[in-house]
Amino acid sequence: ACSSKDNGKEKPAKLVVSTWGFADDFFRPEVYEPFEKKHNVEIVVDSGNNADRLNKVRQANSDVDVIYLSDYYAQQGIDEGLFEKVDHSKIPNIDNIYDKAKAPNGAEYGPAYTIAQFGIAYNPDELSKPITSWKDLWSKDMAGKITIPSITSTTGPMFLDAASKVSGSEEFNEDKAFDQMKKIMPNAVKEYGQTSEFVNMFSQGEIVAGPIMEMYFGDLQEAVPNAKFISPQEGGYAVMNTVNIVKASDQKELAGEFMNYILSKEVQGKSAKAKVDSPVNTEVKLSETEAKGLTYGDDVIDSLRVLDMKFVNENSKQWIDRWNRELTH
Amino acid sequence: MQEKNRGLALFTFLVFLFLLGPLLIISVTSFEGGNILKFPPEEFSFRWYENIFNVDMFLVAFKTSILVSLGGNLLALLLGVPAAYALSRFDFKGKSVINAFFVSPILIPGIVLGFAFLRYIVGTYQLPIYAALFVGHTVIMLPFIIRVISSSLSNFDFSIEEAAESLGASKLGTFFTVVLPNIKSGILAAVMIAFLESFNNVDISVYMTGPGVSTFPIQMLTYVENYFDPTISAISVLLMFITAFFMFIVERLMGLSYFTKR
Amino acid sequence: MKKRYLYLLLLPGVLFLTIFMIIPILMTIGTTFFHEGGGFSVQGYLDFFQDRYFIEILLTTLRVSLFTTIICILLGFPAAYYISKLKQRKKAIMLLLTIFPLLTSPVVRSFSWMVIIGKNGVVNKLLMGMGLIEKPLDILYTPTAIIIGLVHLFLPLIIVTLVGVMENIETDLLKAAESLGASRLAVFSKVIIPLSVPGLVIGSILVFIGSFTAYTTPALLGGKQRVISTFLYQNAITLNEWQVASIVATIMIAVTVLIISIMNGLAKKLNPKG
Amino acid sequence: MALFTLQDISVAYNKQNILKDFNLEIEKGKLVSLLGPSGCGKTTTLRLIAGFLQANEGKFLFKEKDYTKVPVNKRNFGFVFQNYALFPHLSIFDNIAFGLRLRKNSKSEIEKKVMNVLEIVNLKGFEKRYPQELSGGQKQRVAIARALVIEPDILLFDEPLSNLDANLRVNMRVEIRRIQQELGITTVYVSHDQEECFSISDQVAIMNKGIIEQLSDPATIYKYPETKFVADFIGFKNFIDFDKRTDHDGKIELNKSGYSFVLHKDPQMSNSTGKIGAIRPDDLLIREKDNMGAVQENSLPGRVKVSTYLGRSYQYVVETPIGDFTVNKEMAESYRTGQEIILEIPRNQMVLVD
Amino acid sequence: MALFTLQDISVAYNKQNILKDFNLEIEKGKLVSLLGPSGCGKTTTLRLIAGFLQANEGKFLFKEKDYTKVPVNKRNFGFVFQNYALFPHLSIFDNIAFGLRLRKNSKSEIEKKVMNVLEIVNLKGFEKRYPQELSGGQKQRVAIARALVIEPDILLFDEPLSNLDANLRVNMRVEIRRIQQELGITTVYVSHDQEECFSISDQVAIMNKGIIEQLSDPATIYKYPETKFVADFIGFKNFIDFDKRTDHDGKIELNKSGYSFVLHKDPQMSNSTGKIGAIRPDDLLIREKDNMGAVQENSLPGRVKVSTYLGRSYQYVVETPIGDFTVNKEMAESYRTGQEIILEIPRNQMVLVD
Ligand SMILES: Nc1ncnc2c1ncn2[C@@H]1O[C@H](COP(=O)(O)OP(=O)(O)OP(=O)(O)O)[C@@H](O)[C@H]1O
Ligand SMILES: Nc1ncnc2c1ncn2[C@@H]1O[C@H](COP(=O)(O)OP(=O)(O)OP(=O)(O)O)[C@@H](O)[C@H]1O
Ligand SMILES: NCCCCNCCCN
Ligand SMILES: [Mg+2]
Ligand SMILES: [Mg+2]
Repeated sequence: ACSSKDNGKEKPAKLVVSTWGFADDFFRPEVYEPFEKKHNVEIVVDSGNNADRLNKVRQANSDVDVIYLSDYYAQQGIDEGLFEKVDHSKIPNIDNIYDKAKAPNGAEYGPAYTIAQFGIAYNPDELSKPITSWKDLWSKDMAGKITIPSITSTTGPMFLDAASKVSGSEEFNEDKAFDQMKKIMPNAVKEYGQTSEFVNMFSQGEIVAGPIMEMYFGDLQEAVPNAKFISPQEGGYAVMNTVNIVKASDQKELAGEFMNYILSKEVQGKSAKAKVDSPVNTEVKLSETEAKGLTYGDDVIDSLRVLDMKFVNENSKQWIDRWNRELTH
Repeated sequence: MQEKNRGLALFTFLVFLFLLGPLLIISVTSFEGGNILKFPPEEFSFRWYENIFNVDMFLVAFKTSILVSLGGNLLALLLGVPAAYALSRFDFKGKSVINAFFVSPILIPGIVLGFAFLRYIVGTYQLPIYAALFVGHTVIMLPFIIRVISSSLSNFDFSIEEAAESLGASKLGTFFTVVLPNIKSGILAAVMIAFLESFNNVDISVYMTGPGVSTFPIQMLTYVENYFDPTISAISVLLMFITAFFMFIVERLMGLSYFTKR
Repeated sequence: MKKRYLYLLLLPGVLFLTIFMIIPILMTIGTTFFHEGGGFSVQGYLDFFQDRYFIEILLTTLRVSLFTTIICILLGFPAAYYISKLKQRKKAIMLLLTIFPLLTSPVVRSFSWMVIIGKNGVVNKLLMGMGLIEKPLDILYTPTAIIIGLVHLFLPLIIVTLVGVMENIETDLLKAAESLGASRLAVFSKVIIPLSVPGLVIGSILVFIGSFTAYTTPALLGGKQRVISTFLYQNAITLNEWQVASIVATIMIAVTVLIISIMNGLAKKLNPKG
Repeated sequence: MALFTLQDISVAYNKQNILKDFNLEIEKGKLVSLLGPSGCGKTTTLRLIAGFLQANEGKFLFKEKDYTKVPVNKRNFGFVFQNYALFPHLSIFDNIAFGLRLRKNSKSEIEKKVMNVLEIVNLKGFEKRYPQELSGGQKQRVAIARALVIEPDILLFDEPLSNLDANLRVNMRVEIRRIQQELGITTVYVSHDQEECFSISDQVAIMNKGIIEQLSDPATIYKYPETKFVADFIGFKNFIDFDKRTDHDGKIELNKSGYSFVLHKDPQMSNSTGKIGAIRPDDLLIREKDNMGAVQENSLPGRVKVSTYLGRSYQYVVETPIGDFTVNKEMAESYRTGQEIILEIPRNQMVLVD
Repeated sequence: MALFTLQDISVAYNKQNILKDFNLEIEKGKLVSLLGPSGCGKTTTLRLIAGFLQANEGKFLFKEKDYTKVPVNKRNFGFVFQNYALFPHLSIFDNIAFGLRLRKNSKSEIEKKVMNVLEIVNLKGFEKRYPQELSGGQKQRVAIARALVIEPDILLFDEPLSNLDANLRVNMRVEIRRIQQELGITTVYVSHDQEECFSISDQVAIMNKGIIEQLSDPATIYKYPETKFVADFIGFKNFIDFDKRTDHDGKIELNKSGYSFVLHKDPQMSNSTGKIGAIRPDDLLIREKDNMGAVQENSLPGRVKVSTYLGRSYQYVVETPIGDFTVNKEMAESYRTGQEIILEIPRNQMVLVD
């Protein structure tokens, strides 16, 4: 992230962006290059999954300036004091995004630049009646026919929360949630750690239903054209991907600019139209076809449940432990 | 082969069916036209092969991986072959300790090894990320090189080495002219195993990649975390082709026997 | 004279490993024996061994690894022997075919196994087609599936290693054994196996450790069953609990060392001069 | 009746014939030696009998049954390898016990038999060692012990004593012969040592380039070689290609370049029609030139060209008008190089071969 | 002046002494044989000279320089291995050319030298083969060729002809001797074949359990063994442990169980003080029992116990009042087992050893 000044001739500054490596062929020309030109900066990408990238930042010897993480991992970074506080007044575009997206991990830290819905996908051809509720996954008919997210994946805690709901508890109740989870285990052939596993199982007929993020639904339809995605009647969950500035960064100013830039109508619109990310900027307007497969529209966003990541993070260790002991035999 | 080996031949055939059958399925899926890895495939196309070359990070990471795996392999050979030789040729006190010492890198779960590397090689020793990656891969290749080569030296008739020396060959010369040619396939096995171990490695590389520096399998993992298309099938097939092509070149230049003891 | 050569040959490797592996690992492991405060303690380890859950996944993993190793030997040994007896050209081709599977990503490989042993997979379709079974067999997402996947992963390793060793066995020894009345099986068990012990040992060690620490294959082909590396991975990566992860790792190392010394002991019995 | 028979056997490596139309019949309990120059196919013949090698053509009969395709381990034939082929991973005891264990002998039986055979090969006290810790000759003896101990139907020896010193060689061959006869084990024995072959064998086969040139009892071969090759091989170093042969009653007259020689006509030699005379260096007589002008019957004038000390005797190369002759002479009288001498061919020591 | 010297050498394997206080000095251009029973340390001695083995004690001097620690490849000594040790991955040509290539000979030179030495060992036409495709004897000859071709300073032969037939053996040993003398290559030669050792050597060392019992020129060893071991080893099979020895002028009188014997006192034997008489089977005389009651001087009554055919001669084991004797007798007259005979010890054929 430091600008090197050898050879007398000034080289452009370097901004290191840590991200998933998803849709690089879109981001590079459509997002990074315009920014590079405008700010005479070179954007270098460090790609990988949430956990691995966060670990490298933890070890404090990476050059990362800006880091994309799901809210669950962002919270860990925040709790460990790895990220710089963000002055929202310096990020004017924040004002234009959904309220839910403004401060997923608290007002002092980075916003979500996209929100995805976590709901249920299923294959109606293999089921006698349609799925409408989280509860339906507990049905006896589903024995050996579904998969559920692993507790260590981003959506794992969300599903645990759904279990708590299904158990009848209004507030999250850990014990009830786990009792309910025990009941669903005979239905699950396995837990999935990566969405690709879900997609593979679904397309090969190993499973006929399961909880999954909406952004992957298009892929499921490729394999099973009749597949359906629903927001369960109890409500889907909001998976929020955030941006944060790393404390060790020496390009905080520029990082702020970048954060503002990716929330802009222009960038948000482009990525929505390319079906890369669902927009959070409310100024972005999409036609019905453009919105297909995206989590879009005030109603949808409003209906989504949001987990308190601080609470999740404080409890995740215990949840994982209980999950391991009580559910995996 | 005589008839008495027929049972064995059949057995071997079945083993290879087991080994290669899945590859056939993978190859078939790589030609799927749709966006999803599927079997049996429904359409036919080459688009996922094209896709490999459209993904920038694959190309860069592939180069890095090849450099690191080959370079590390070379360094591991330089360090490991002398050690393997010493361990097979001489009897000395503490040999079993040294033996255990050299296999120790494979005893340690990769994640932990990677973490330790990140903390000390990148952290404390302050090695640049590229160098650290290189060193880390050498460490994990070394045990394969040493153990595989020394096991192939275990039935070696060392008297021909004395013969070579008495004819005027130096120790080093003897090694290159009479030992090496007779354990070629052992060396080859070692190099292949080590290369693949390094080339496919995820656990360690994951910690030793950084901005702009990443390895091929890491990029593949990253890719499959986000896409479900047959690109990785196509990559697998392509890798097999590259290997086959490389072997073909070697065979043209030196004959396939290059890979085996006479 | 001899001594000097010995040191010269061993020193570079020993130094390299010491600096770049032993020291980092010892420092990492070392931390598991200290309290947060700083005093020496083995409490972390005691906790683990009193935990039924942990013991259970340890045993499961051991079982899977041992089965994998045994199956790899049973399949790999005869195949390696067959290959080692082939003429050069054929042998080279076979060796090549052996390593091909190693070039495929674990993800696609497990996909292909899903296609083979899955509910709608080739095996089940075949068996149902022949009327041997009514309902599809549950193979995928069981420990059996993990073992199949691991065998597929590691079989090439053991074959390639064994071929290297077997090539150097003098054929007259086999003939001598036959002339003394040894059947092919006896030649195999009494001469070839003992003389292949060095390769067998290293091959088995590689397979065993590989299976014991494997993450991706159990994660993809296994069902809800945990293996020890999943546990380690959760602690290290997801929970950032390096203290716990290092303890688990240390236990894993201890277990592998134990298993390896048992294997070495067996090997000594088979071939005292190996 | 033959215990086993090789019938019209042909063997080829890389299309090059090693044995061609090879026939050999051996009776039960007999010891037959194969004797012949390096590379003539002796080892090949043994390997064929053992079953290590499949003939391209021909049959192998054992007890009148076709054994051509019977696998090695079903044959119960013992083989002593030219290069020992000891199991490097087994101690000497275990090497020898190998065959017994396969035959399910009891532990005490094995112990007894192994110790007994170790005694025979003079290696008591070595049972715990490993092959790598033995000298060449010691290894060879272990190889013999290993084959003997299983009391095989046929014993095949490939130069089993080649690395032993003279004393041990004699002891071992006496032992081998004793055991062979006691147990009545039919044996094929390859050795390049003629004395060994002659002393140990019931029959000797002289091989040349993949065929048997002569197969007879040792005394016959020794005395009446039938071909020039055989004669040469068993020590008839001197050959005279006579111009003329005239058979008389009881004797044969031979001429060469004006010199004439007379031979006793031996009944066993009567079939021979050859006119190449062959005589051993030991059988030629040499004496100082007596100053008589004429040379006596069966004698030739000569001059000592080379003289070599052989331990027991001196060897002279003598130049004569009809060629050079090699003569051995016990030490007592020694001739100088260059000395003129008289060479005599005794009447009953020369054979005629084709 | 000695070309090389082994000085007070000790060698041990696993703390067991194989050579102890071993001394040997060899002059330039000489060929010295080591002869001794299996396992006595011959190969060990050669390996020591070659540098494959480091002595626990003692020095190795070459041209008066301390060579004890000079590495093998700097010694330029040729070694012919007992087990050949051919390079399995190289053709016969390349095996032989190996040393020449290291010596940077030109291609044409190599071609010439290799072909030349192949001619000598009688293996022309085999240059393209690989070791696995040769017979035992052929391999052995390649091993010899490989060592010869580099014209080494010292040639070390470990039973180089053990797998060759008699003819080839003689030819090869003549060749080895010729080349050795022509090029003046100092040579140490291990063989168990006495005739070979005697015919080829300038000096013969008889070894026993890691020491040299006697080192002399062949004729001396042959005629005047100094110890019972040496005598036995070189064929003095019959020993009489006399009760009494009385030295007279020019003769020695010996007594055993009432029988008395007289020996010529040979000047070379004058140092000997032993009273064990030793005589070769070939030197004993045997004749039919003449019906005289008394036995003549140097004679013993006896009875044929065993009779063996040896090709050239018959061997009899004769039972006498002072023990069994082994006697060889040319074929002509043959005695039956059980026959009573008279055994005579010629006056000048017995030696006395310690
Ligand atoms: N590696 C070893 N370990 C233990 N003892 C050994 C070893 N090598 C040789 N010996 C012993 O050393 C002694 C001398 O061996 P050496 O090979 O020199 O005998 P040799 O005279 O060449 O015999 P041969 O004529 O049988 O070849 C033998 O008794 C042998 O058993
Ligand atoms: N694998 C092979 N390929 C080609 N030729 C071979 C092979 N093995 C043996 N030969 C040839 O076959 C011939 C006979 O070999 P064999 O081993 O039977 O000879 P031998 O009579 O035992 O000789 P020796 O006394 O030297 O051991 C030799 O000329 C040899 O070169
Ligand atoms: N052996 C460890 C392999 C690590 C694979 N990473 C998977 C990432 C899951 N989120
Ligand atoms: Mg042979
Ligand atoms: Mg020896």
